[in-house]
Amino acid sequence: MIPFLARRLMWFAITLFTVMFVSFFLMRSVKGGPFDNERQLDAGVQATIEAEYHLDWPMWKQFAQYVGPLNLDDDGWFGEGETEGSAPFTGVLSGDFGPSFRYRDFSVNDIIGQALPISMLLGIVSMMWALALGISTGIASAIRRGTGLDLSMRLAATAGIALPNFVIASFLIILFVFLVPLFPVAGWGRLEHMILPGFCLGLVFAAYISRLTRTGMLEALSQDYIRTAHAKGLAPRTVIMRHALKGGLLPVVSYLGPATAGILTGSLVIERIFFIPGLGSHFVNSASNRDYTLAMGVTILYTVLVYGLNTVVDLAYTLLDPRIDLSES
Amino acid sequence: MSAPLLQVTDLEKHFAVGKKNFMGKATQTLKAVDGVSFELERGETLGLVGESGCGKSTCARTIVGLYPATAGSVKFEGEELMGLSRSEWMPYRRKIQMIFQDPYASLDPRQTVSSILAEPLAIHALDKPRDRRLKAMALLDAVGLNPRHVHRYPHEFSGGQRQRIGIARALALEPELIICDEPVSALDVSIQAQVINLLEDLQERFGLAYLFIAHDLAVVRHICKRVAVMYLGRIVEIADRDDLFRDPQHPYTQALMSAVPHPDPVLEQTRERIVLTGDVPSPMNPPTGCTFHPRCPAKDGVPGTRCQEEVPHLRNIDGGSGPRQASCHLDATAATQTSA
Amino acid sequence: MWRRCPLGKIPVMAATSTAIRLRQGLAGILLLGAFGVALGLASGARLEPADFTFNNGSEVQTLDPATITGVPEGRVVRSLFEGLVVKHPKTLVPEPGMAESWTISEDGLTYQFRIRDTARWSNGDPVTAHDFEWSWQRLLTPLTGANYAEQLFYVEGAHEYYLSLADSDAPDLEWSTVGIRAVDDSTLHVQLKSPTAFFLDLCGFYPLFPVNRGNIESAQRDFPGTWKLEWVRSDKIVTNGPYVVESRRVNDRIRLRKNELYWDADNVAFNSIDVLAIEKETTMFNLYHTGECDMVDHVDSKVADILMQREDFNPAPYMGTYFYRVNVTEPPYDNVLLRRALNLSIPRKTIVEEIERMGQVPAYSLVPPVLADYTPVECDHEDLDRARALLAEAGYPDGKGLPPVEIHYNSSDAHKSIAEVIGDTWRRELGVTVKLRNEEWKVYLDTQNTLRYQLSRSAWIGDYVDAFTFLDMFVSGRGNNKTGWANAEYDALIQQATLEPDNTKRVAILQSAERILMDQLPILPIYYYVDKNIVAPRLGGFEANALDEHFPKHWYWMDDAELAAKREHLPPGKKLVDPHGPPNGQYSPAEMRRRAAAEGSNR
Amino acid sequence: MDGKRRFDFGAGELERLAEEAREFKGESLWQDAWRRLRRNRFSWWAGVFLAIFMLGSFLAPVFPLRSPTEIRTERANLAPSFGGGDLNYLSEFKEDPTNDELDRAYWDLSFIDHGLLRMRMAIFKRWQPDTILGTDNLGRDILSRIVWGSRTSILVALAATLFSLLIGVTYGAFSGLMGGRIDNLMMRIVDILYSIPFIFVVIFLITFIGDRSTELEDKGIDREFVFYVVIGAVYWLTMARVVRGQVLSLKNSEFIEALRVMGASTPRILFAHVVPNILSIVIVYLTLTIPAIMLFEAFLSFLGLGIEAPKVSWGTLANDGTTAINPLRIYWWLVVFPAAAMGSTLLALNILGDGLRDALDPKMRGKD
Repeated sequence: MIPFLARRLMWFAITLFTVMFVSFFLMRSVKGGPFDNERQLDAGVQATIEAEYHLDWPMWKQFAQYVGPLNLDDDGWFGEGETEGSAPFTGVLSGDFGPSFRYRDFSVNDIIGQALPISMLLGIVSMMWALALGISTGIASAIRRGTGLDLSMRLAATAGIALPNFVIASFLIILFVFLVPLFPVAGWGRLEHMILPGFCLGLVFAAYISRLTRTGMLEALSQDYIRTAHAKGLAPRTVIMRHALKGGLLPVVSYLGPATAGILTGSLVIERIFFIPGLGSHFVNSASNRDYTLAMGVTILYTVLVYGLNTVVDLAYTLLDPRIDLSES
Repeated sequence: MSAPLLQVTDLEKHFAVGKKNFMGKATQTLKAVDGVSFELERGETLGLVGESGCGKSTCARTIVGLYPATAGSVKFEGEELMGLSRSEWMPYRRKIQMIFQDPYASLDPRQTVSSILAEPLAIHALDKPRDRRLKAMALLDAVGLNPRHVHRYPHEFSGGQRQRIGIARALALEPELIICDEPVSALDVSIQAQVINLLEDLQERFGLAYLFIAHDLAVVRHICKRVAVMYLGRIVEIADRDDLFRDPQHPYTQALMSAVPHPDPVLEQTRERIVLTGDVPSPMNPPTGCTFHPRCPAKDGVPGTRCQEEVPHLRNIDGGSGPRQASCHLDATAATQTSA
Repeated sequence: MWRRCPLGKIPVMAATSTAIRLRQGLAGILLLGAFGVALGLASGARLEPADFTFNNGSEVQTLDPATITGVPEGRVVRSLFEGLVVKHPKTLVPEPGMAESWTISEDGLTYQFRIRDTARWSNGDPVTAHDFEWSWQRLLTPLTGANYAEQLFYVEGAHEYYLSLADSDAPDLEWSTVGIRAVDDSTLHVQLKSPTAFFLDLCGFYPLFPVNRGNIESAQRDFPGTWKLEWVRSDKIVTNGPYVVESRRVNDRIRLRKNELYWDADNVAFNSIDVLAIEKETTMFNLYHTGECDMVDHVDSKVADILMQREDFNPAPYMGTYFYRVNVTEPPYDNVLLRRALNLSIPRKTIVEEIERMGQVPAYSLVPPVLADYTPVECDHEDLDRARALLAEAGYPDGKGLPPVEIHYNSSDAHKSIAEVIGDTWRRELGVTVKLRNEEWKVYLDTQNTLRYQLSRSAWIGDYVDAFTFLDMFVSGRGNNKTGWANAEYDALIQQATLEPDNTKRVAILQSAERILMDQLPILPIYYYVDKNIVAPRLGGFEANALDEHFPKHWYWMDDAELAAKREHLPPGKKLVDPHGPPNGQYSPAEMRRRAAAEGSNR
Repeated sequence: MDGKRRFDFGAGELERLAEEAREFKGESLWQDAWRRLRRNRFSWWAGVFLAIFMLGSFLAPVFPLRSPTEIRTERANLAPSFGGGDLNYLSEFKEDPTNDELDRAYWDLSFIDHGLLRMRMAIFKRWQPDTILGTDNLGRDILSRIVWGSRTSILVALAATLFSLLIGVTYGAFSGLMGGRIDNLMMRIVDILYSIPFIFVVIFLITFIGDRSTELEDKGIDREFVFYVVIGAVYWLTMARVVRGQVLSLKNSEFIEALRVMGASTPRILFAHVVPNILSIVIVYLTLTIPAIMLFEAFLSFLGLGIEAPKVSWGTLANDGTTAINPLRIYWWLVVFPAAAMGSTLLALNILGDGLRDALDPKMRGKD
């Protein structure tokens, strides 16, 4: 376990560094800067602002500064007497993601701190939807394999990935807000705000979970121990719920890691439609705003999340199945 | 006297396995084959027996170059095979062929039998494409299958038939040596006999030599002239079939032999069985000295801690219809005592 | 959504049943726990509804009045800060704000403002003339990064001062060379370089709003690296306007709270206002429709025809023009005949009636016709036959030989539709080939700035109520010119206008400048903007005006009686809708007193 | 012994047997899968539906439809209705319009489309039905836009999928075949790429390449091509992993060992034996990637980064449609029909994918 975690940690460091490096240079190679505006700034003012955020530095130096904590200001790159400890940010390694370029009254830490809990909450709600819908339809269609029920369940599950979620969300809003007024149309804060967006966001994942459950259950149901259980005369319900489900749900467990990361980052459309101040919109907006620091911040966050969740999933696997040895995978 | 067809000397094959350390390097080695030596003459059949995991298959795969050997030498007709490049190997590929255990996995499921049998010819650029197909049919006939089924796919044949196809494929290059890696252990018993008989026929017809790997002693007894017994990567005893079955020398061989049911019910009743205690030790962490000593029923016969400390070597043993060897301190002790 | 589907082989095995049962229980507990946390968080995030909620269109960049430029930022900053003058909500005429009075010299060059005694910062400090001097000096310091520093360049010595600081090689000029001086705590003296007719308007423009020196300097002291974002934090920012910031959440809302220390607090009705940052039109309209938002700043044109029938939607013209820039630096667009031919064949009527559909007016000039004293100079109206003739004259009969015309626009449905309609007309009527090219916002800006386009969609909204805010843009080499167009005569006229004290003559000069612009057509005007606010019918104190600027300090909820009275005057055909707001209305303390007094006297 | 034939039949006998052998032709796994797919009626019909759809989208110009870009603002936002009419650009043309005129009416067409359009004019003259599926805010015919939009959507999806397959299969097969350190490194790179939020990468690639599109266009690379490439470039990671896994397991299977023993070279093993054997999983993955890419294209349209106007795709149509949904009035035909077209196609693809998975799974052979 310990060497496994140590190795994971080492790869995590390498991955994180590569991701930072790639996104940093990718982002800056694109046209347009964070301070470009429809109303063209005076060239001098633009240069001043850019100097303040070190955008005039050579790229490698900016990167070093970003990774930090380094004080590269000593040679007085901007404004005499302003240099002492006045860097707008000290670097990722010191836990400071810097100031946002688009939301200039906030640091990236502030923004993530505000948005992450909201995204997590939304994520939990949609994950519950996804699991509830996915597992129940998956089991039902596995047990009734080949029947009309299976077919309709599979169709329903596939529908989740057959339409863009902005279309689904629009239909649901018309249906459950205007025709049958059950939920608020948009906004965030109360529980009823979370139901519709959670459902829309969870639907795609429900579709995949349903498939995984169905496949897993079918495989589990064909195992010898299930046949033994049947032979022992256990009630079919007991066999399915107690015995087959355990094996059948394992693939779902391994899917939870990527799914959670997907829910956190893939919520852009839902966040826009339902006006939710979550993290998802920053993944796209920070990029199109050339908000370098925020974009880097969310990218790093994403990497950490994906990595962390996958590690947790792997650990969960060993808990669920003692036969899996982490060191051999 | 000319060189033996196949001469294996001190062959070793180690794998790096086990838990990986911080840097991802394996910390342990698995000594799958740990110093195996034997010779095989033209037209002869040598059986290689032992429990699962004792290194028989690894030994076979190392000999044909599927795995690079860790140490040792393999000579074919006196020419060294180890360390050859792929192109240098090519001439020997025609002379050494292999038959695999699993008749389902050893045939490409997406090719017709015709393509499968023509493939070795194509690789070695023998014959014209049209003749290759004709030869495939001839091969099918040779292994007792209907040549008209040459355009069928492997999944349309039964297990025994597939194994025949595998044999036909091995024959295609007209080899002198065929390494049979448990060719019948995946088959039903009734089919096993047919395949064994086929192998014997082919040997007679084409003068083939077999290195026959099996864990089923009955099969080995039937087909092999000489038998080598492996335990944990080493040969513990090698002898002519009749000698070995009549009078096994090594305690492990004795235990193996005692497990073979006797066809005569009366004798079967009185058959004395030696039941080995304990599990086969892990090849990653083999016991010191004689690797068999923790399970050896006879180790008390050896004075002191010699079995625990000293690795026994194969030594010639008298008293058989042909040359025989075993590696046991007990024999050595007996021999020493006798000579004393 | 499009997640990658995992197809990898996943081992399916089962564990012992006791262990599983244990773990199932554990998983259940975890799930329940997560849900509990969710509920807890949800209830913690609950916020009492504000007295008034409006949508601001997008998240503000910053609350620092010196560095903002956009419309959404202006809306918030005008509620937080107040300049020397405030604008009348309808006419936009300057009225006393922080300054209770002012005098202007005969030659229009010297202004003397008297700061009112009751002016207070939200921390209780008095607002003084020194605050203005310090804030304006800050605006003129290049390090501040003020986009609108140029609005003070009309002041004597200000431009020179700014340039001397911006150029690191030149010796820095003394602040005393600039004509801004706090004579005493309540007197601000301003000396202008040239008679600037609109200087008082500028004093009500947000870059010239004061900021609290102590507020900024203590942040600089405590947070040397990050003071820029520390001083505007909601618990720190000190303001002098009708409202203070109570809380902010990015991409969600700014909660404004009434500033009780504001000099005119007695006339402010709403105690709290929520400023939302909804970008999606469908969503903002839905929120308005369900009553969760009381005012929306724009709306999708697809529903325009229905909305136009409603009492809460009354688009009014305002100072904005939608036009195409032409890159005149490269052939064939350096040919004015081609530009005229294209200009004559823009289907403006179709665009305003079928795409925009909210009463927008086809534009034939740069300056919109909303100024009382300025009549715009128009270019020729549509004439397809003449367009074809000009095209032939330019050397491209029936569009033959003309390389594909590329229309460049930033990604948006409306821009796309307009480009499609124009392109379609040009293809069919002129026979030219048209290509569309949309670019994401920042790339689009870069393309415009570096002149790597042929025709590019643009728009301009006036900063203050004067034609100059439009015409100044096309002086050669100006950063906002972005067409490569240079005309010495035009430049001279604009320069002349800045020096002309007499307004009638000045207008004539500006008109002759616009004549040149409309003749040379480095831009192709398309339509004039209208504001697209949907406003809850009960909202009082809301006026349409030429800049689409609105002032929450005047807003209040009408009671049913006043609402009924207002509805009496609705134009015919307007449909009544849910008025939002409390039936009893919500009035400012002063108004309440007035009403109580009136009631008392009636009795 | 060399040179001597060991398996002598009479030559004529063998020829005769070879003749007879033709009658005993076996059934390959492909044929077997095909048979089982046909038996899975649901998947079969999904496949038939898709085939018809693809054919229809290719033949779009032959149908009596208006030009998808024909703007008729006086007919904006019309609800679906039946009836005939000849209100179209074609009616303005002379008897025999030039290619140039056709291009003007339809923006840009390929020479095949010119031919198809002439075919349409020969068959239907200028006749066309009324706005069966309604019109949009510029009075363009929704049915025509859906049919023409299917071309873009299908093309984007196919091209992007093929592109992702190309990268993914090559990368995965190479990695799996090399094994050891190289394999490890290559898979780590994939892991790292997985960790980069891919929406992010796409936006950068699109702006980055879109920015240079004018230069690229001179070299004959248009923006749509770039679009395919970008999307494809994002979707190869999973493919690479899947293929590598398959190659790894194949590499150690006995028939590959047998080939080695025969002396087969690595390229021969790879192309003649490994690739055909991983093809089935690749095909299954293909049918599951196409829907994902179509959805992704729709997502990009939602962000405004979609296909360049005046071209239409289902994604842009669906996005345009949803902006028309509001509580005041629902132009339902703007969203329902594009969504139905997209939904049914994606559903069919998914069902076909499931069916193919079952049909191609060797474990399923013999069971139904």
